[in-house]
Amino acid sequence: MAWTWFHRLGSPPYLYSLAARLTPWFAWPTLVLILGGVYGGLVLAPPDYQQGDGFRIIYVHAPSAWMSLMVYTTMAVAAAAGLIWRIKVAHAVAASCAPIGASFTLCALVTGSLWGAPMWGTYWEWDPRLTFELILLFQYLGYMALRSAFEDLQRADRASAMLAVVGVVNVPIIHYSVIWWNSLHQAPSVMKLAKSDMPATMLIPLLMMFLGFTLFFVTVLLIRLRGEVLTRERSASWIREAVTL
Amino acid sequence: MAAATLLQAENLHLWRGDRHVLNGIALAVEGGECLQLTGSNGAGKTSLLRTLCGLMYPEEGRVLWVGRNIREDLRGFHAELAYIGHEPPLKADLSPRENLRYWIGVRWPLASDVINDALERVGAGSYRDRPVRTLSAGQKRRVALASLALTSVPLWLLDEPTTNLDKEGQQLVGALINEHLERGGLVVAAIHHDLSVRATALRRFELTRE
Amino acid sequence: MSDRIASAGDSVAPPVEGGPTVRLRLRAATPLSTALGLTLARDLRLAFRKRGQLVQPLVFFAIVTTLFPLAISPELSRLRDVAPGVLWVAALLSSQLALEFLFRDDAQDGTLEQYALSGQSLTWLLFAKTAAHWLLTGLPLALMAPLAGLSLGVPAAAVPGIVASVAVGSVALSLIGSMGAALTLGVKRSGALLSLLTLPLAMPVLIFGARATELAIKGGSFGAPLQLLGALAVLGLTLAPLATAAGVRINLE
Amino acid sequence: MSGLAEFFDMGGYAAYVWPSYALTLIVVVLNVVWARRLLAKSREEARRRLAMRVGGSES
Repeated sequence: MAWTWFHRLGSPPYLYSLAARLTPWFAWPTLVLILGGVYGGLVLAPPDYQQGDGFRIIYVHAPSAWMSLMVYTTMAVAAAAGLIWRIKVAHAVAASCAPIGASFTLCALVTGSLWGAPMWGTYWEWDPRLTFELILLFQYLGYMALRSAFEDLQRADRASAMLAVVGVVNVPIIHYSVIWWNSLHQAPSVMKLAKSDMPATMLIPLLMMFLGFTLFFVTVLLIRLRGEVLTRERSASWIREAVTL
Repeated sequence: MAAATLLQAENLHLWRGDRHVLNGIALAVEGGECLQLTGSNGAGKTSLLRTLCGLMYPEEGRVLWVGRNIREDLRGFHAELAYIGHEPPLKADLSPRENLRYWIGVRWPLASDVINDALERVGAGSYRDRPVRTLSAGQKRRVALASLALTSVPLWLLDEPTTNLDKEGQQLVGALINEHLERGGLVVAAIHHDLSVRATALRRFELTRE
Repeated sequence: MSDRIASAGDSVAPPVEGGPTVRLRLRAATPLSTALGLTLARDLRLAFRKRGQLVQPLVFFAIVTTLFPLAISPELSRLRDVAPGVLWVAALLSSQLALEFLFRDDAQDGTLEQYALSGQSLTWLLFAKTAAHWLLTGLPLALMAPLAGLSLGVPAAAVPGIVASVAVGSVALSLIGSMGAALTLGVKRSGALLSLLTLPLAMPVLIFGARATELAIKGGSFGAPLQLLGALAVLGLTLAPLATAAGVRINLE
Repeated sequence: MSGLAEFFDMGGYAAYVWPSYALTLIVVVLNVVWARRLLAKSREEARRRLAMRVGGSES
């Protein structure tokens, strides 16, 4: 247990100031990558031979879908660490992740339906990818609802952490059962553009967007983390120093 | 090697929200001793008891049983203690005998006559088959005490064991504890007024409110 | 030399060097199987003492299934198409009813923490309680589902398929529900919250269960979805009790 | 159609592409604003807790 004792002692005040210093180092690259990606995706990339310019929605839909999954996994790993080694900071990370993940899951859901709408003729189609995003959104909402149901922050941390761990186990199960369910009733609608056969001018902006969104997640996480760490911290002397920072 | 103290707490820190409930608590209890926790309401008596029995996790500090951190073998530690909280842990729809059979029976095999003797011992024999719902608070407390007569664990952790008991009931609690101490057991009890326990075995620990 | 005061097997506690001899004769602990039997017996006995509450999930199931003919149409042929979905959604919601109080009553009267402090494995004891919940809600629902199915125009030949799928599916539902009940233990009005937490976890069960029932109604072989349902039940059997015990410990703090 | 108008038309998919990008921009901006406001709120709370604590015994 020595490692966690040292880690817990050193981390909140150190982490607070570290997060404050690191934020700009992530914010600026995020801005550059996203602006570059959007410009590349909207202007440089050639239209798709099937979907024409409609395919450009992929530059916001795919990274959002990636965020919804990546953030949930990050949240579950932080939650597990918080439960196993009882590290308050890990719970602070998990608490910070949820709203970010939920917002991008919603974004993936709407952009996905907007992308499919021209093909389907309607805005909502029980397509396996959209159904998966919808259920993932419910799991985020469940996590945030459980977290807000407790007055005592420590119990909220530990109960929601348990739910996050259980939820992440459910994600692959949902993924495959939704595909299995969808294959029963319709031929799978091909929405995915195989990334391999995309020309460079199409692919590079997409990769920039993926990286840009990931760095955006870290940027917002660092901002939220400072607040979460502050609310969990007890020693007055350290708070005074942090508050004047 | 000096005799390992049976129950020891070192530098316990615990917060409830913003309240620093346990602020650097340290104590040690030897076999044959009864430690009385005193302090006003909300001073943390219940929190300390629940931390000592491993239900609550201190944010700092540790609890040692026979020199070993209770976290190392929490279940083994639990097998050696009995904890009775503020409310007697009884199901309202079951009778005292059924309650004890399902409560203590889960821990050790119990013959039904052993249960009857224990209930007789604490003066609960006359209502041993009535649903606990119909009993008074004092009668429920006696049924809970019967559980102590049924266990033979070294450590008792009791949260105000004499509440709702008349004079005679309080004597009964004192007698049960004295017997336990003679067998080398130890007791930590949160109380409002002194237990009728052998003075030599009695020790006090005052918890102050922040 | 770990100087333990007593272990299950010792009859007399080893004397602590220099300290008073702890002459407490520690009896051997109850074997786990007996402890589980006692826990199961206690919950069943308690449930039969409050028979009124026992019937609630079943009556709810019956009412919900009668809503659909009123809402959709009296024509049996149309009802037969939606029958699998109706049966499973009704079964899912009915099994949720009793969940909120699976641990709450024991938490409030202090018996739950006695389980946590019993020295027996809390995971196994809570598993016994969840098994009691299944016996009291899951199984009866499985036996009642064919009745509701017949009222929705389902052919009699489908009865065994319906009973099998709901029985296996409800095992997974009870286990998923026990996790939700444990996590929301510390929350006052947790009914809706409990459903919000458990339904996303129960969706795969609904997918495979409804499919199995659908195939049973069509007279085809419903083996494949039933096996997938069984796989979910086994996954629940292995993982859920651990999460439930952790959830209870968190809320007992 | 002039280059600009043609660009905005998005090959006839304007009604799908632009709302998608607009929504994504909103989500991005919302996340930043929400995070910064939460940080300010917890710093404010910390100051209040500090003021209360300084009144009481220094822990």
